[in-house]
Amino acid sequence: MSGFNKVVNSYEEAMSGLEDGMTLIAGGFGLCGIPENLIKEIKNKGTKNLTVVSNNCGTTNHGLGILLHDKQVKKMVASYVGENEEFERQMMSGELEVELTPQGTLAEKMRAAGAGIPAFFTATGYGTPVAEGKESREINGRHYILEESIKGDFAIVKAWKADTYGNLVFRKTARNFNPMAATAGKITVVEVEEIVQPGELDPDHIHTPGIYVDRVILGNFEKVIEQRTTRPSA
Amino acid sequence: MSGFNKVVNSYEEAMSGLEDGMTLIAGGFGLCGIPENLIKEIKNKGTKNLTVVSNNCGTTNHGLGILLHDKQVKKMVASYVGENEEFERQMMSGELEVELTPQGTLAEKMRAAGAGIPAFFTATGYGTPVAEGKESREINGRHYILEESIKGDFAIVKAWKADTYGNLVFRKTARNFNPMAATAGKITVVEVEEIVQPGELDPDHIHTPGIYVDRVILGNFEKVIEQRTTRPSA
Amino acid sequence: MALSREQLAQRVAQELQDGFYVNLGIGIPTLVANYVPEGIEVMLQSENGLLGMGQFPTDEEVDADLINAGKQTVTMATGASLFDSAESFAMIRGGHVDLTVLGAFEVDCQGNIASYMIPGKLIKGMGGAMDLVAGADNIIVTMTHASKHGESKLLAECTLPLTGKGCIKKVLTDLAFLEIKEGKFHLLERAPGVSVEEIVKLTAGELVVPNHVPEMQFPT
Amino acid sequence: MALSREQLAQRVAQELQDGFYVNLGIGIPTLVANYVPEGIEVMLQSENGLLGMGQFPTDEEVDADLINAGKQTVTMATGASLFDSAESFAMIRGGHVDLTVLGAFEVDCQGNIASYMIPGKLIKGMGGAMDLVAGADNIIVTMTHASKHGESKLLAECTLPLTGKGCIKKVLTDLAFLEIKEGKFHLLERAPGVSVEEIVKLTAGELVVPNHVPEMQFPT
Repeated sequence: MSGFNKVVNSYEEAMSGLEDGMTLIAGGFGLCGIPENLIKEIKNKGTKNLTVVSNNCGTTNHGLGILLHDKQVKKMVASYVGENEEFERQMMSGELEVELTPQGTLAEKMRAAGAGIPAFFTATGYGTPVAEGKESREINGRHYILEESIKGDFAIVKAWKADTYGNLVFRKTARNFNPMAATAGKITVVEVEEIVQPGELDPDHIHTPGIYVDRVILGNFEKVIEQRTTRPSA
Repeated sequence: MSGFNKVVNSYEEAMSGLEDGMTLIAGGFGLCGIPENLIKEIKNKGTKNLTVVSNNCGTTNHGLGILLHDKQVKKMVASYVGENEEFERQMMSGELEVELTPQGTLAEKMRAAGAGIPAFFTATGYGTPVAEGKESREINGRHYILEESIKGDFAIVKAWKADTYGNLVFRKTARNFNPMAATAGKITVVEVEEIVQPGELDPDHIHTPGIYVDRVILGNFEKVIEQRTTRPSA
Repeated sequence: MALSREQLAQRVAQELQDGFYVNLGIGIPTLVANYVPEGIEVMLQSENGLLGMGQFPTDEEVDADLINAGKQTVTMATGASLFDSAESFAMIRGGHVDLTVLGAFEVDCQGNIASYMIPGKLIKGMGGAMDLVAGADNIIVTMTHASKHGESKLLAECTLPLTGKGCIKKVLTDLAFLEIKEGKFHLLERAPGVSVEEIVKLTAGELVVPNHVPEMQFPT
Repeated sequence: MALSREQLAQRVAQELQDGFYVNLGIGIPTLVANYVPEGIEVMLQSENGLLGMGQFPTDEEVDADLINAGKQTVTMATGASLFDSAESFAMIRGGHVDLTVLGAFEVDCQGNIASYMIPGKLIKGMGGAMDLVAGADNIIVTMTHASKHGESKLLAECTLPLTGKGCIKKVLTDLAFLEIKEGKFHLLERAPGVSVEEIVKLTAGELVVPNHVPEMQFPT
């Protein structure tokens, strides 16, 4: 078996090594492009005191939201609380520590972690509560704040297809935070809809090279839609 | 004609607005993936005192190297001088100002410019001549230096295919610096091997969205190979 | 008469230019897409990773992998491109989007905007709004001019936590279209049938009123 | 006998492990690819934007759009991926490459390396070398132990402009394999037939020599 074969066959194996108190980075935007079954495995494992970094915390009953029920999450780093009542409730009551982070800053913090950039300046958040406690600086007449990268002990990612070497392809807007999350985990686990052989993905179309990926597992996805909005058929 | 149609039909139009003293960012690695005819047009225009930002300065007779002959370049920002005698000669004699910049830092400076990030920390170059005059800082026990982004008045880019909206697809290692260069120009001009209609490129396979692109021109490429290295046929 | 949601969207749409890349926030801004003027093409940027957002899908077209920033199912327009969130906000932060339209709780005459939380009451989170207001040069804020209780939302200084500082130049309310410059609101247009006096009364921040304030024009 | 270029490559190849992502610099490091041990698979990263570099092309396969960091025409191995330079150096700077092999003019016992210019004489430029030495944890420098005139290149302190500071831990020369730690060179192995005395004589930086220094082993 090749040293590059990343495929694992059980969710237990996929999430092995995740321990209480770790930082978990998760791809997905709302319920779109989330590693559904990796999240369920974390619920089953009952891992506690997690710091979870993800744009949203799912909804009350789906995605990362299911980790809130049993208080598995100590701290949430996210840009958006809306549309998840349990998240909002735990935040308002102080049960859950929340670091609200602008969406673009969050994406860039993950990318920076993967790219060996410990900190970067951005105008986003200057003069707002996000800037509190952070260095600010004027550069060429504009104001910026210094944001630090954010690395995870684990990253959980959802891709459309992977080859056994862990090269990934995403589909439509299910890509979102997943490529950055994949680079930011000390251990990166990817759940996919299809696993193909090396050479089957066009090298020019690979979104995430396998070098960032440690484990790949084939999953079945429910793909819950939050806001099903349609127009009449013609 | 759509407001998004970026196609121009002459090199004169493609490079119109380029003036003496401007900063020009160019894609390409060696002679691979270079906008050959945009460079020739700059030679023909005779624009002077340019600051050129590119990984290499071509070779003595090809690519950006042809701008050195008539002393069109005042300053070169590049990572590599080797394999271009005229570049090395002008640098050693002091005729040409050169800012040697590590390759990864150069790529990131271009990306940062396009992404609205004015500066970032990197370990690359710490303790070396590259760090001179730059802020350094210890973060989590490692030493980093602060590098600033680099924006161009013009960016010249070579892509494989474009649609008329300026969505770009690159081919193999001819991609290199081109996607970052495309984001870093106030005006971005792209020379391509093929122009297709909007909708013909798979949205999931587009490397550079048209929002970064101002002008697209269809070119004929010579594609000079610097080091043709082969193995015997079987 | 105060503008309806549709009229707000219609007035914003008049600011569109052919070839504009536009980011429309959740709510009223989203409606702007319905009123793009004849002969003008714009491309809609959805910050979750889509440039060239199309109309809502038919039942048959619904795709869970294709949503907008409001988590609604959408389609792609011809010439669309898909990308990750870092690339999406590179576009936004890097100033490549030509026009951003978003809502707010409050704005003030320093160009500050508050839109993401009301301490003790409501925490939605800023989502992409902080990046959008910091990155765009051309922003239109759409909002109601005052609360139901008649409290102005156009203030001398925002009372709520800020989304962005000194970044707003144009505000369209249900009563007026205003510009912010040199630390003051400047009244540009009033909603049909709304008097200058009413606008003055409901604007808490310093307001400059020219001699003639035209009514907004809507196609009939 | 000093190691040949091929032997240097062979010795480095013994450090490869199954599943390693490896960046090989221009020159001798490139040769390492020819000596990957049986039963081991590695993927070669080429910093101009290719992971999974294959062998040189046949005449028919030559593609001007597919080159390596040395600007040589190459092919892709099965499972290769292509990407831009920012992504390539994200991999490198972010520490995702398992092993980096590159050449040098000088190293010193503080782990400093000089490899990109000789003031007044030669300016090649650093290319990707500064990023590679700053980003990698596991680096092997391959170089000649001394100049033709017998001047050591393993110094107490580099004399040339640095490529990286405090980042080198392993050095393979034509005479010896050494580790750098705690401000000293530590002799691990000697080239076949080369005496410890000769290595000591040609090492200017402080050198720790254990009682027994094994000879390098090469397959016959």
